Amino acid sequence: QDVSTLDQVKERGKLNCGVTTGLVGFAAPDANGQWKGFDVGVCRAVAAAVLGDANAVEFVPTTGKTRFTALASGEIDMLARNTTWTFSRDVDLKFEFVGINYYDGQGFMVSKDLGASSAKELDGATVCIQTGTTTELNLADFFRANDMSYEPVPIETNAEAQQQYLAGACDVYTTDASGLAATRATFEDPSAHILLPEIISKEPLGPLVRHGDNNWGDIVRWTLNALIAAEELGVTSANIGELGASAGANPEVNRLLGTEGTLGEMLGLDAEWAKRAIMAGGNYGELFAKNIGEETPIALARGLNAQWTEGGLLYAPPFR
Amino acid sequence: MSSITLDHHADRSKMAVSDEVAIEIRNMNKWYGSFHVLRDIDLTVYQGERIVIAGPSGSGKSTLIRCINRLEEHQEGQIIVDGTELTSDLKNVDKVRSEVGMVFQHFNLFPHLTILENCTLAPIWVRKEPKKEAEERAMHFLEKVKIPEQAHKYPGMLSGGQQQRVAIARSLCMMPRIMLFDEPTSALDPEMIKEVLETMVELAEEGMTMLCVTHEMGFAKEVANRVIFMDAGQIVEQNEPEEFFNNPQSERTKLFLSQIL
Amino acid sequence: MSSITLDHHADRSKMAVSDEVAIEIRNMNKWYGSFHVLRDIDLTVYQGERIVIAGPSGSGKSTLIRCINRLEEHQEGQIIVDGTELTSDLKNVDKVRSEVGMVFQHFNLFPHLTILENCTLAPIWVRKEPKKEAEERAMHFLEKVKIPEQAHKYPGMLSGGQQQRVAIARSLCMMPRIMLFDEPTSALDPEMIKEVLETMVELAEEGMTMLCVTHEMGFAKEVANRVIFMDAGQIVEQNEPEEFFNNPQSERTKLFLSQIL
Amino acid sequence: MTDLSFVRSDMLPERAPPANEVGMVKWLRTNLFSTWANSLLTIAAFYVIYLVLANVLPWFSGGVWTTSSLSECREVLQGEVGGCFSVLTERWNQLIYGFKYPVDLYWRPNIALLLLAFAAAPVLFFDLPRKLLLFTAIYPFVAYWLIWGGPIGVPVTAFVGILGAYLVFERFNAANFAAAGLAAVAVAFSLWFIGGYLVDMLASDDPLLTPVASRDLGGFMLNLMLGVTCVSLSIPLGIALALGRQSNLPLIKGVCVIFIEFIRGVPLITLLFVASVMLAYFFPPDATVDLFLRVVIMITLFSSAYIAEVIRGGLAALPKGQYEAADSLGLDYPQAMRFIILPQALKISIPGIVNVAVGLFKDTTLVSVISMFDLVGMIRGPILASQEWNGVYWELLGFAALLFFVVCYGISQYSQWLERRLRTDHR
Amino acid sequence: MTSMTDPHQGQFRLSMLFNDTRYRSLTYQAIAAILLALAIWYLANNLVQNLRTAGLNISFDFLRDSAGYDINQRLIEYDSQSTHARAAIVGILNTLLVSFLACITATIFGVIAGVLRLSNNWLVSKLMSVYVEIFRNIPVLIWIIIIFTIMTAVMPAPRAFRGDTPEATMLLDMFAFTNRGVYIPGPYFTAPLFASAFLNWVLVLAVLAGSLFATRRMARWATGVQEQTGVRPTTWYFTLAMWIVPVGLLLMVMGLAWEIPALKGFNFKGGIKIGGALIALWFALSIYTGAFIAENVRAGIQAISKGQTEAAGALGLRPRRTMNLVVLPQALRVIIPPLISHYLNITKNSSLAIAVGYADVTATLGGITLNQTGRAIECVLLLMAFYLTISLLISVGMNFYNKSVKLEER
Ligand SMILES: Nc1ncnc2c1ncn2[C@@H]1O[C@H](COP(=O)(O)OP(=O)(O)OP(=O)(O)O)[C@@H](O)[C@H]1O
Ligand SMILES: Nc1ncnc2c1ncn2[C@@H]1O[C@H](COP(=O)(O)OP(=O)(O)OP(=O)(O)O)[C@@H](O)[C@H]1O
Ligand SMILES: [Mg+2]
Ligand SMILES: [Mg+2]
Repeated sequence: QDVSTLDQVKERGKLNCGVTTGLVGFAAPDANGQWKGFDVGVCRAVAAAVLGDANAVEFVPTTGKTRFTALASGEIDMLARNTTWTFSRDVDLKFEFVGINYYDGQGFMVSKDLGASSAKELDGATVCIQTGTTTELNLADFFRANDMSYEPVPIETNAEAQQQYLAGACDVYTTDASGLAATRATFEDPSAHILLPEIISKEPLGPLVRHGDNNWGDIVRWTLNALIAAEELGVTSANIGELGASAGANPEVNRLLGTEGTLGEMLGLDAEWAKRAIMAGGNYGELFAKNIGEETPIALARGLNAQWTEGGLLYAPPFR
Repeated sequence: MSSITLDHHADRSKMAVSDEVAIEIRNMNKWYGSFHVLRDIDLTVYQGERIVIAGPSGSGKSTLIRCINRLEEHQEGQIIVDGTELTSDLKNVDKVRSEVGMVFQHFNLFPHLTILENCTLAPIWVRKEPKKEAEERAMHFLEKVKIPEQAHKYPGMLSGGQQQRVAIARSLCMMPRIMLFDEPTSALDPEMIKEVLETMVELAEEGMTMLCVTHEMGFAKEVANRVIFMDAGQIVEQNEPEEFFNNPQSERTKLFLSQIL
Repeated sequence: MSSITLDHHADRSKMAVSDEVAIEIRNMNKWYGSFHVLRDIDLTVYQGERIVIAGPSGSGKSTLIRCINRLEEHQEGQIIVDGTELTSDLKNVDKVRSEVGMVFQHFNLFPHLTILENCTLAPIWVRKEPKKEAEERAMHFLEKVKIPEQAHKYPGMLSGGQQQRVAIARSLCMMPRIMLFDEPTSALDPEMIKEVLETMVELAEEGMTMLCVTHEMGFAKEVANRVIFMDAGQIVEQNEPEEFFNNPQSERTKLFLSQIL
Repeated sequence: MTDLSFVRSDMLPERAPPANEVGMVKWLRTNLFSTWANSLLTIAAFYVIYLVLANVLPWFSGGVWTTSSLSECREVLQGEVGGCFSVLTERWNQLIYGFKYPVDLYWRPNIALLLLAFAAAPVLFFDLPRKLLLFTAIYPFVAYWLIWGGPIGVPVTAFVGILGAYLVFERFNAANFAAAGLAAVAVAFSLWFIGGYLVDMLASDDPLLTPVASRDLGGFMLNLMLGVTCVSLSIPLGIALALGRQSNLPLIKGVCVIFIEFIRGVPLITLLFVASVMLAYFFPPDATVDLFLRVVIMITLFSSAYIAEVIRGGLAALPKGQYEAADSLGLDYPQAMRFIILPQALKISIPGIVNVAVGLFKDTTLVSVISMFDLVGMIRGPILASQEWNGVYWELLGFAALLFFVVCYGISQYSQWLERRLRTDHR
Repeated sequence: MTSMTDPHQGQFRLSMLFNDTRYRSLTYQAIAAILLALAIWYLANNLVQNLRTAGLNISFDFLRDSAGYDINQRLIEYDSQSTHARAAIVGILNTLLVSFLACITATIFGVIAGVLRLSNNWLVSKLMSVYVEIFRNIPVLIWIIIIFTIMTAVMPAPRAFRGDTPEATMLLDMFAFTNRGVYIPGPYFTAPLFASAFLNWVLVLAVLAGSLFATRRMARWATGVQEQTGVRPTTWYFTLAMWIVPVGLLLMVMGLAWEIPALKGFNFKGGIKIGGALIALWFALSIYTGAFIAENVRAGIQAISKGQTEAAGALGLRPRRTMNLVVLPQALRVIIPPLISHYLNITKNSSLAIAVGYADVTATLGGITLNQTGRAIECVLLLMAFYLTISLLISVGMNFYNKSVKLEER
């Protein structure tokens, strides 16, 4: 890479961030065309850290098919879309997953009156799949492993898959559990549908960048970590002004917020980068609660996505 | 209007006219929509007669002869061809059509069939003749129109005059007793006109009943035994050619002849 | 072949022939593929000469005059027009073409341009003349061919004879020193032929060097000062018109003249 | 044999036809009930029409236009038959402009559309004064500025560049075509280069028209824009390809033939895949070309191949004499093409080009497959998937069908009219 | 041939590169070649650079990897362990299947509509014009979506067939129309002659081919008789018998039976399933292209001048004979070339299968395989190569046909 991504972004004054074409709670434009959602929050945090403006983001909707090309060709600077971290994507497609912002797994949604209570009862079912993720493969493996048969109905977009499912053209809708929850939330009568308990795969979703520009990778990685660490350290968008005004008691908070040490400088940013990132949409917990948490229609529990201190898997490396 | 002199002079004495009636048209009227195109046509054609129909454009000449083999329907009056009245009964129409041959201005040969196939198509499918017989007769008539050597070519490869002669041979293959010609030469170059007219003269000499719409007054003088002059959908004057040309009666005929000769 | 008598008699005495060479063709050969269409053509045309080229169809007349302004390429020998040799050098070709005007059998007017535009297009774009000047000269030549009043019509609205006269005017507007005519009248009706020939006679009287492929022997007799007879790609005979018509030398010429006159 | 002579003394007047030969009865008899098979067909046809009307009319007349979701709609209808057209009223803006074009800027594309009518008129109706073509020439720049907004310098620079190139070309064309062409290209690029600088320098922070990103375009507007842009860009390219295909230079001819046959051999959608997943690899690493532009490139290439074939037909229809006459007058190739051949060939080709344009306009819906939100994309994506309108199929799809039908039918009627006119034209 | 034309042969001047016809074409081609090479080099260079910075390479090895996904519509054996290459072939076969079916039905629709459009029944001909205009002027994608969406939304789901008072019932207890597709009885043999079902069907086909051969022979015999005697013997009942009896006997011997689809578990089982996506795509392509074909057929028939029919009529040929012997043979020459290009269009438009989830080659190779492997360039190249091959084959066939039917002209 001749010119570093960071310089490009700075010069452009905008961060090009790849998102999905629309998945409520994660990334979707609202009625005013403003992008909202959990993945969007990550984009905004990076933009705030790098450019100082959480709104200096150009959201590029990508499909399962276009996302990797968009990233590889430089059309987007980072991809914050429910993209599963897999070996081949990391190694063969030459991308760098900078962390995990959501621990997901593939699940099944069925209509209540189907009477199924376990995925093991789905032998012979017709399954709507949203293509373009690892979904098809997991599904094939799961049914194969359990010696069951099924009829796959591959569909490009979530919107259409949902439509097919509601019309009864398939018995089951499968995609990442978070997506299922988000989809179910938009139904007229969400309670008529249930998510089956089986989670058939590990789907660590996280933002990714291209191989080759490690500095840029570091910026995105540590912005994400800053959001996670902030929650762990109790830094919220409410108290950050106060905490960031001057060095406080907790040295790690100080280093995070730039009142102590030169972490920002090492990244090639200024001292307040993390502060701005957190202020953009709040820390990880705030983002989660605002976009997909239990208060929202999507109503996802923290589960695996709780801090390690609370039995979850979120574990930000130390800021030092 | 150019007037062609034919090398082969018709010997009018050879051409007999019998008393038998070939076509009888009584009080026939025809409308296109509300346009009265043929008005009170009365016409009796005898076996062996050679009638030339003349008249200004749009006077209904074509329509008249097309009525005779029911390419057009008439609405009032009667048309009786060889004793069969043309009604909407398809049997009768078929019968009449097999008695009456027609030659069009634009030949209307079938371009996808060879000359020979053009000539044998109808005999085989309409008259149910064995192919061999049909072909033999077709060759006979092609010889008569002097193009037997073209039998295996396609119409597109022939000159206009040759095509028209094929069209005549094609009609003859159905052994009609009456032949209708609708301006058979008007789409041709002068030399070709001659070829075709000579073929028609030969036919006339053999005693074929012929109705011919044409502007070739030379032909009319030489071959016809009656000239019918039509105007505005009616027969205005009819007479023997000598009389007709030398001594026209009606004003309209005079005017027409003055323009055309 | 009809022979038209012209009202306007050419006054041959007026037409001087200078000693200057206008076109020189030496030992020229041309093939179409492997078909040898022009064989060893040797021809010198002097300034002011009016040459008529005659010959049976397919003898290479058109090809010959098309070679002279390089609409066709020759393969052997030399063609020198007004001192410029025709080679594959485009400069020379351009030079020759601006010296030589050509009138085609089918006029080839540009149907989307008015008569005036037809006449000014080449002067403006090839000779780089100011539009005004070009138009003035165009009107001058249109008057000469007697149709100035049609200047703003489109070719499609003119009769064939008028169109051919426009074509002549269009060529003249380029002020050529030599005019080539390829059967300029053969696509016309007899009355129109007369119009066009008269225009050509006038041109001849002004001393224009002319090569004309034509079957109008009347024109040849009256205007040409040399008749060239071609057959099978070669010049078989050339002579002054009187001699040529009254006393042809070669057998072929005799045969040809017997057919055409 | 009786005496043959007969002379009519008084001419017969025209008579009215017998009663059953005119009027309603005759019409019905010949057109609907001429044979029993025909009568059966008629009855069947009436039944089909009845079925369609019986289903559509109540659905249409009972339609609801004012609710804000399907469930409200169902409440209003209370089981009666009726369409829920309120989706059209409620989502009107999204259907027409996409969901991201700023609402307060809708007037801009509206004006652009209106101006389009004026710009297209002199091209489509060649009776109109040729002067109007001037407006057609500046229209693209105006339209660009209106739709995308941003500093006015951009379209102005583009225009100045092209204008400069044109002037230079005209100036030197007479001397040498190739040199003039090169000079024109050089002038255009240098003007653009300078202009680019000036624009950057002068650009104020809030330009007269707020800039709108191309990925904010959507809805039917996107279809129209893609259609108009691609057709007008592909005409020059198509001409070049057609001329190339006629060329006697084997290399150029070969390249054109391969290009045309290649493009015509693959479905548009694979070309769109190329645009969306492959083309990015062919641009320089640091230049990112936005999806709209990439799609425009691919659709333009696509339609230019088809237009080239149409124009080739027009060129072939010209008699050889026209080329020869031009040659014999000393016009060189570019001049002959420009003044003699192309004006005629293009005129003959217009109906064909219009047909390609209709096909292309219909094909712009395919961009929904690569996740652009055109009219179909809007319906399939955001609207049908939204909680309020999940399940409103007939109304939405019917609306899309209607919009396309109106436009395409209009254009194809125009092309038929044109064909008739060209046929009777003096030639 | 020695050239005496050019005395300046030796003196080559630079200006001759542009002014001399012999060199000029070379010059221009050289310039074009250079420009072309530059353009290609530029694109290729970008590609190489981009791939290098992305650390990727172009390789088709992925085709040998196992695909890992399932396909519901397949004509050959395939499961998730098969290779990507096989998945692509399944897709290709599906493309060919839907194109083939759509070509047949589109032709039927088109011919019927085209002929009816010329009917002298005013109402019917107007109705057909409406059909043609409506379908021609609305994008095929919209038709595909309309038909598919309506099908899934309006047809009953399989579970509607369940229960004591089901909302939906099977037609004749044999056919089930659901929003997942249509289930029809599937034939099988109770006393097969071969172990493999495939061979049994081959046998049936062989017998049918025999019948075809026999009827051909009989037609030829009838023609012979007609040529001899002029009268064509009536043969249609022999023909019918030849078609029905042998195959009927064979089926009886092998004990043909029908497997009736029945609702088991989530879906109907047994019989033959014609998937909803296939039906929607098939129907949409047929009815859309049918409108274009109708126009062709009409134009083709109208191109045969009225004079031809009149001449045939004047010779005494009945209308049906006129149609068969005079009009159709000529009209077909006009109709078939555009018809074939419509077939090509069907094949190309079938790539829209992706909009309804039908697993054609665009959906497998250009869809899931591309997604899974990220091999965008390779997949798209293969996809284009496939369509190009098809279209080249078709145009070769078309040229062949055009040559063979060209009318001999003077
Ligand atoms: N199918 C038709 N419908 C309506 N009017 C018709 C039709 N055919 C002919 N006519 C009209 O009937 C009149 C007689 O036509 P017809 O062709 O018989 O004239 P004609 O005497 O043969 O003229 P021509 O010498 O030009 O062939 C003309 O006025 C013509 O316009
Ligand atoms: N482009 C061509 N390719 C091959 N052969 C050609 C070509 N043009 C003409 N010929 C052949 O060259 C011969 C001479 O043609 P040319 O047109 O010069 O004859 P012509 O004397 O002008 O005849 P006409 O009086 O019929 O115009 C003819 O046999 C013709 O078939
Ligand atoms: Mg007539
Ligand atoms: Mg000639």
